[in-house]
Amino acid sequence: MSMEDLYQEIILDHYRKPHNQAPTLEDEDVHVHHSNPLCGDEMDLRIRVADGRLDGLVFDGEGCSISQASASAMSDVVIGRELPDALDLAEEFRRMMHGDEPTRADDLLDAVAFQGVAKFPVRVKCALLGWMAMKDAIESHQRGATAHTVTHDEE
Amino acid sequence: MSMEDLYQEIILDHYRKPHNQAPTLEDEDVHVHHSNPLCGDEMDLRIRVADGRLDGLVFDGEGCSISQASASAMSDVVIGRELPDALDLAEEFRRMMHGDEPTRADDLLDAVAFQGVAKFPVRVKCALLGWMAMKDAIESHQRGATAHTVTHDEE
Amino acid sequence: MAFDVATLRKEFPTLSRELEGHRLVYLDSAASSQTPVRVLDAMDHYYRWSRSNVHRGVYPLAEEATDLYEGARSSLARFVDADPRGVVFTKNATEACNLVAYSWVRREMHPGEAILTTVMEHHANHVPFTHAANERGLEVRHIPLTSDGQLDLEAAGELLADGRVTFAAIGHVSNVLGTINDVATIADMVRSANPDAMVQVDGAQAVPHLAVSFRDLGVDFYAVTGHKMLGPTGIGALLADPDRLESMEPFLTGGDMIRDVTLEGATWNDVPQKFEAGTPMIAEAAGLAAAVDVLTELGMDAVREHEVALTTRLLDALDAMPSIEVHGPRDPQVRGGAVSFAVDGVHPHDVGAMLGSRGVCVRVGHHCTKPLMRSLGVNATVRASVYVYNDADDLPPLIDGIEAAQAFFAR
Amino acid sequence: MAFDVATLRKEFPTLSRELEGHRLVYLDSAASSQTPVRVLDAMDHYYRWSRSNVHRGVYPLAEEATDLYEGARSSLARFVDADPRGVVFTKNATEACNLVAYSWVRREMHPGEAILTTVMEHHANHVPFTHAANERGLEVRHIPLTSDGQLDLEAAGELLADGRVTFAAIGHVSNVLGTINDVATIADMVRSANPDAMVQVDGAQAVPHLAVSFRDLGVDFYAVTGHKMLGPTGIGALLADPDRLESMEPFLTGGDMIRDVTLEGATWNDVPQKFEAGTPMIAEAAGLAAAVDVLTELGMDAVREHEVALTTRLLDALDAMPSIEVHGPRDPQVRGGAVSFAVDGVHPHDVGAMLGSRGVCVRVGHHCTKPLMRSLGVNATVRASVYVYNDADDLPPLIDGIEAAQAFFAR
Ligand SMILES: Cc1ncc(COP(=O)(O)O)c(C=O)c1O
Ligand SMILES: Cc1ncc(COP(=O)(O)O)c(C=O)c1O
Repeated sequence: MSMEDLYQEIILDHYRKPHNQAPTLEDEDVHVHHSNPLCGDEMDLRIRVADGRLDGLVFDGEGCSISQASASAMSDVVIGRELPDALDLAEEFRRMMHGDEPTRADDLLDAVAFQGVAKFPVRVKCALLGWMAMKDAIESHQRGATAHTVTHDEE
Repeated sequence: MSMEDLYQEIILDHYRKPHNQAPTLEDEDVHVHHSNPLCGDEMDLRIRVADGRLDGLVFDGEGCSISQASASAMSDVVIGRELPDALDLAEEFRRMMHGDEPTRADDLLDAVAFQGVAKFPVRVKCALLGWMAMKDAIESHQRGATAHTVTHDEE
Repeated sequence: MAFDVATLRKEFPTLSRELEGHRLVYLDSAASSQTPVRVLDAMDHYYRWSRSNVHRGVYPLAEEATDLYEGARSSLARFVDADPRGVVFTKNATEACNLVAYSWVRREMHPGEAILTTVMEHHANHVPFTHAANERGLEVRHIPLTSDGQLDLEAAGELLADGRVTFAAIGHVSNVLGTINDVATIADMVRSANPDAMVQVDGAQAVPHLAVSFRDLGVDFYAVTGHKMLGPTGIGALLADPDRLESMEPFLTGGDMIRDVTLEGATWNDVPQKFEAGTPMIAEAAGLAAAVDVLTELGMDAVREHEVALTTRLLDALDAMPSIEVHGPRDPQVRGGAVSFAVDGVHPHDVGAMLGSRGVCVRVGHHCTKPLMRSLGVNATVRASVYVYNDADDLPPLIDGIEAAQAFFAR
Repeated sequence: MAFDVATLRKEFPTLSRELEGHRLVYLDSAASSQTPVRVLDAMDHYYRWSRSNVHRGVYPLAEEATDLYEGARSSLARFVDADPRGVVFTKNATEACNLVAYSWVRREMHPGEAILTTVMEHHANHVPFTHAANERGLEVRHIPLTSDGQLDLEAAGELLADGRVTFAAIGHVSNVLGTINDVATIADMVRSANPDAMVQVDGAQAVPHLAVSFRDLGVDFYAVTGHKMLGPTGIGALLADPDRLESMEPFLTGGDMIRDVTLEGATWNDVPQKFEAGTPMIAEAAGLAAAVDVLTELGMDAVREHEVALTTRLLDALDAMPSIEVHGPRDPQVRGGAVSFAVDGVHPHDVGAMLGSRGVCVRVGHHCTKPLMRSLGVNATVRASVYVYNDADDLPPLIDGIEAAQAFFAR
């Protein structure tokens, strides 16, 4: 387990200068709070939906570099996408974390850099946290909810 | 564990021709039934007391050669003895089964032959069965009972 | 198909030992099997190379230990055709049965309901449930035996008729009679009488000797033990449907089985971890996986074939002796390799001691089946049991020893 | 008095391994200790020479196995100054705590009574009792911490004042803060407030590191685990007064723990067997006895002295670093060798990964003490823990690794 395998430069860039990290989002439609008690990661994630697309997304939270960087990379991937497409990419990322080759590698942008995390089972949950929060926010929106809190260790 | 260590000729003699084995005792004062569910040994033992002495004792039961032979040897030791003396010898035998040198070896008669059984922990309970039944019969008599049933694996 | 026993025996160090100046003949595998060197090596490798605790470790040693442990779960799951998420590691089969008694029977059954079991159960598959039944006010019903030591299924039908049986605890293979019970059929009967009924099977004597498919059996819980299947001591498993486990309250609680803990209470981890509290049997899991590999390599069909052949010889040899009564089915096809018998006029303890003095290891006693002993009308039996490393050479010392006991103790 | 660490290290094969091109530095003994070759040899000897089941066997192999197993019980009893009849072998400390939760708390406590515990407990000594308390309608009270990570005994006195506390569960040594709790004094306080109250102590982190006398502590139950005291995985123990055990209902039921079984119910075996259902951890017991021998040979006073010296150096080194906050007592005399800390600005996971990549094994996370994490106001900590085989050479790689993490993750 070398530091380079896990912490690719792209990941560190996102960690040092996260994109779309903010405590509030104007006109937010849904706010979810996810926590993983096993590692102690916590994340607030807010989305705004317009015309069936993710018009805005911000996250804020506490967690290791992997979870923060992954949420940052995720935000770049999904902002502007149609909701089902964002969900599809969340599933794509989840499969990648289980060792599958991504089929939409291009669309995953910087998130592809997390492929190596699959080799570190304890860190997979960190990388997934932001993605699962985003998925939950969209699904909450789809069923008309505006907030949701999830405590998980599932994926 | 050679057969000779365990089954001394004296023991086999008692097993083949047990002394004082009988289903009934005339004018019995106490009848106890002891069983050891762990090995399945069962024993009925009856005593008759006169002038503070064990005037008569018979046993009957089902069990391995060690338990039967030990009861037979025990009967020779205690019949005719004063009750406290018989109890003392029971304790002496119990200690011998735990590896102690007997201090009243002469009084134990053939029962000394069971000294080697101490080396076979699973068989110690067999050798003790008759002695413990006798002890219980005396103690029952001392508290005025005429019958007692004990299921044991204790010693 | 068949394997070479002489070659295989080399992997079992204890078997090459001398006992009392005799070749050691081990005929007590139904109590605990021998352990091949490959299993010892697997445990040793963990201790010497990857020694650390599992789960949550971020350093390579801990990841290796976790992979070993979770890999062992997958191996066992494959071996018994179960979902790995439905494999809960326990310390032995007995703990697996208790898990069911605490997390199912005590919690989900109510006065008026009945438990169906059999008179041939090992105490592990009997006492946890009668203990729970006594506390919960449940009735317990026992399937009796036919004269040849099989379960009386007609009687079972009657015991099920009123539909009040909501839980059944049945042994797959008897450790005394050798009887292989048709648990799939019994499970069907139980569910026909009450579709909500649960079926728990004690597979301690089955998994080492038969190809077992948990999925095909169609039962709810299945208890496994490692030390009888070439594995180490200290590990067993409960097999169950993961969704079923998910719906149940945990049994042992503490570290590793929680999702979150507050001062007031806790939420539970996913299955199967939810049922595995505390530091698990890591080395033992690695050893069990190696045992599964050995058995898989031999092939469970070949294992069974070997045992049927040897049991046939054993039964024939005993039948040819005077004053020997074999308990349990006579047909080797419907039974395993545990053979219990009585030697007329010689107490089992004395037979066992004579055999032991000649290097022959058999078990004597009630074999943790007191109700069965009562039903057979005996206090104890002598039991010889064969496994993969036994061969025809192991039988003459047994037979000779029994004859010697008969002569020695003749009155 | 002192022992030579360099010589001792040779007995621990994993320690001579390279990890990621670096010397392996094992600082995670609070999670699980390394296992010396002597312990592996003891288990191997059982498997290769005396492999058979214990109790009731009449052949020499089985007697040897029984002697090993019961001899291990006596060894452990001597080591912790307890009555062997009051030593119940379990699979780990967690099972020991659950035994108490099921056979005592759930059976003997009644609504209106309260349990006293602490915010620093490991989940093993917390969840079994809060789970039982929630089911039985019992109140749970928590002794808070002083600012230097000790139990606030004044607050404890207040929690005891109404006399309703009838059970206390206290850790002997914290696996996170290192704090050594004065359990004898707390036990006295508990009993002064209510003479009938029972005291349960979690000794998982104490027995490996301190000379423990169960008799002198004067508590009722004491949980021990093998894998943290140089022993194998898969074994632990509950210590208790034999008469107390005698008076309790059994927990796990099945084979070996019964006196007699009928179709209707069962009577229980003598203690401690009454609490040991099923085939026990035979090899593991042999291994644990060997571990006890190693520790006895080193001398527990010397072990403690060694750890105090090393912990002093570790605390000094951490204190000398910028942006490091150590949790728990600063005085090495009142604490063990588990040292938790926060690295400002770097998440524990990232610290752990950096250390792991340099061959330094530490634990990061909540250490199965979620309530303590909340009380400290953190999500996780980095924990380095030392044991007999660590020496001063193990500290620079730790310190360097932390510095590297600080540099690497500086934003
Ligand atoms: C303080 C403390 N108590 C209890 C335990 C539980 O021990 P085990 O996992 O062996 O059951 C541990 C270790 O994990 C511990 O550190
Ligand atoms: C049929 C049967 N069930 C259950 C058990 C209990 O297994 P364990 O002692 O490994 O818990 C045994 C073995 O002793 C057995 O033979």
